[in-house]
Amino acid sequence: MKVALSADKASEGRKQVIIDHVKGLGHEIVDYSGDDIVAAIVRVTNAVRDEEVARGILLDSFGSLSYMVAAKQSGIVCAQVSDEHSAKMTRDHNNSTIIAMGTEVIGDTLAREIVSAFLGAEYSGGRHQIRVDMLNKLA
Amino acid sequence: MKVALSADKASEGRKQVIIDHVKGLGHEIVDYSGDDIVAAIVRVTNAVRDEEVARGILLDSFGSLSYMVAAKQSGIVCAQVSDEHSAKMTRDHNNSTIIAMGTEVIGDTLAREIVSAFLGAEYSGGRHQIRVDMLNKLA
Amino acid sequence: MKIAIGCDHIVTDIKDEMVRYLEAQGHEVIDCGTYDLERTHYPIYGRRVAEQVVTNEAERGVVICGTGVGITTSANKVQGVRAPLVRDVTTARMAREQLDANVIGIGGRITGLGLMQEIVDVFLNTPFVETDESKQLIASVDALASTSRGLDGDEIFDEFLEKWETGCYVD
Amino acid sequence: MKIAIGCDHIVTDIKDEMVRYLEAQGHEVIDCGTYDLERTHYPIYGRRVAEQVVTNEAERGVVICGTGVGITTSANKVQGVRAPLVRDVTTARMAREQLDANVIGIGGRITGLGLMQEIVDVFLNTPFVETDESKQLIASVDALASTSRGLDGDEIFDEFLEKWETGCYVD
Repeated sequence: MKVALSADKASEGRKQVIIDHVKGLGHEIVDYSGDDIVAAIVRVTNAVRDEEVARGILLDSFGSLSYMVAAKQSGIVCAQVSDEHSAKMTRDHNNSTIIAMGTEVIGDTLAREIVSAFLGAEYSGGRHQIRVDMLNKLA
Repeated sequence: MKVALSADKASEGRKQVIIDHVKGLGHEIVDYSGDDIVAAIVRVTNAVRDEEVARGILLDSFGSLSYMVAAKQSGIVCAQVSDEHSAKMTRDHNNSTIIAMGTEVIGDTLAREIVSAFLGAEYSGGRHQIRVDMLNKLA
Repeated sequence: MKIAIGCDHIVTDIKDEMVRYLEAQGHEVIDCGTYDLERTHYPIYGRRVAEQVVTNEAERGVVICGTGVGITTSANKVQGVRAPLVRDVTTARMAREQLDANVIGIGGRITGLGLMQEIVDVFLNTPFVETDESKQLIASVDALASTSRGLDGDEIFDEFLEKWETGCYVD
Repeated sequence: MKIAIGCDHIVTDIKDEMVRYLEAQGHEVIDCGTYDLERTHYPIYGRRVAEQVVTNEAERGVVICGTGVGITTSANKVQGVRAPLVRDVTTARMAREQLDANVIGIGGRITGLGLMQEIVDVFLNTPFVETDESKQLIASVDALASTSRGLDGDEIFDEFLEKWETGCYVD
């Protein structure tokens, strides 16, 4: 699948780790990073909503800014995660298409494993869809 | 206070982050690292038991090896931690004098905050001492 | 401090423990539900907490569901909410200092109660550190979700609840 | 798989949930206690789980206390136990692959039940990957705690329990 990425300046090293990992999993990765972090995040959410890419990964020092900005975009479900179980469950239950991670909180291998769990899990739909419909109604 | 440190080769970058942080907190830090990681860990536990240093910090990729080796030393209570609350509580309840952290799991700022919480907390003794006495009886 | 709190049915017991914890510290808690273990939907409670905070009925909000993602995302979709979803104390502290976070999200099946309590303590007690950069970032965030229907009341979800009742959402 | 489990009184309810979870998966569980909420001492239960594992009564062990530090450290003090204390799935997986970990420690007030269950799943299902380096590391670890009194029975703690009864340990 095609994966969009944005990273702030402080996450440059982590960005390379994630690019290599996503490619190693056999996916294509597109880097939307830029000087304006908020604009870069919005480029990722637009690419996901327009189905130019299937998933997005957002990196900044603590993940919170990326998460807030992405979550506020209409039709987007993003997850701020620092563990593998959340990365998997949020695909399954919330149909999240984007994750935000904090470079200063998570180490390299844990970050890779979170990405693997996120890209490898699918949405189970059914009763969970009413909640996603409600999220989309909010914004 | 005086703090002893050991790190495996893969944790060289993190080791510098921790050295700078511990010094920044006004403490002295002594690096016991060496080619043989198990021997380096034992040097730290010996320094703590002999009261040459007050605390120890052990770094390796996931923290588990350092933790197991330290925990098995007679009279030593070590804690494998990846969060700030555990770092504080294990001083308070277990009288832990050494922490082990995984470089591949924890980011730089979280690692610094864990060290601050650990070095800043004190043992509360009392009812908790029976459990520490039991640990010391085991080995 | 006046604190709004919300959860879904997966973690009602954990929310109730948090209410007791906050009240024992002298805080006034507005419990936005859910109140029992009957199956319900996290956006209802995330929106309610968000509304309390952005209308200044409450100073801060705390939201909890299984992973925290669903309820925290629903809160963030309300304009004016700045809600990080955290699993460590440091991220909570930095979100207060740098982003003046007004709601905190935690996963009740991800984070244990002791760590959760310390996260909430730090979230409530850490002051915002105003800088030019932080002010600009917050303005950028607050300008988002301009189409938010977060203050339109519980009724905005009625259409989906009717579909739910008629069995349109089945596993 | 045959699994020994132990906890202290802070997390008995969480241990009981884990026992049900493991049994539902078809595992045989040896519940080493504690069994209620009465104040007790984590080394009693950490030692019991360790004994089950190193005498091959159980194939693996699971230990839980508040932070996990106390009970996991008591298990590690028994020769032959290799017990990481984890808050993420990756550390559990790597401790199986690289160190053939035979007991896992988790903090019940640090880690939520959903993440805890996935950690235990991965701990039980990840095979050891034998290499020259891993064999050598494991031999180094197993050579430690040579003075361990881990197989001397619950009685080794009697002297401290007597002091406890007579009020020698007071806050």
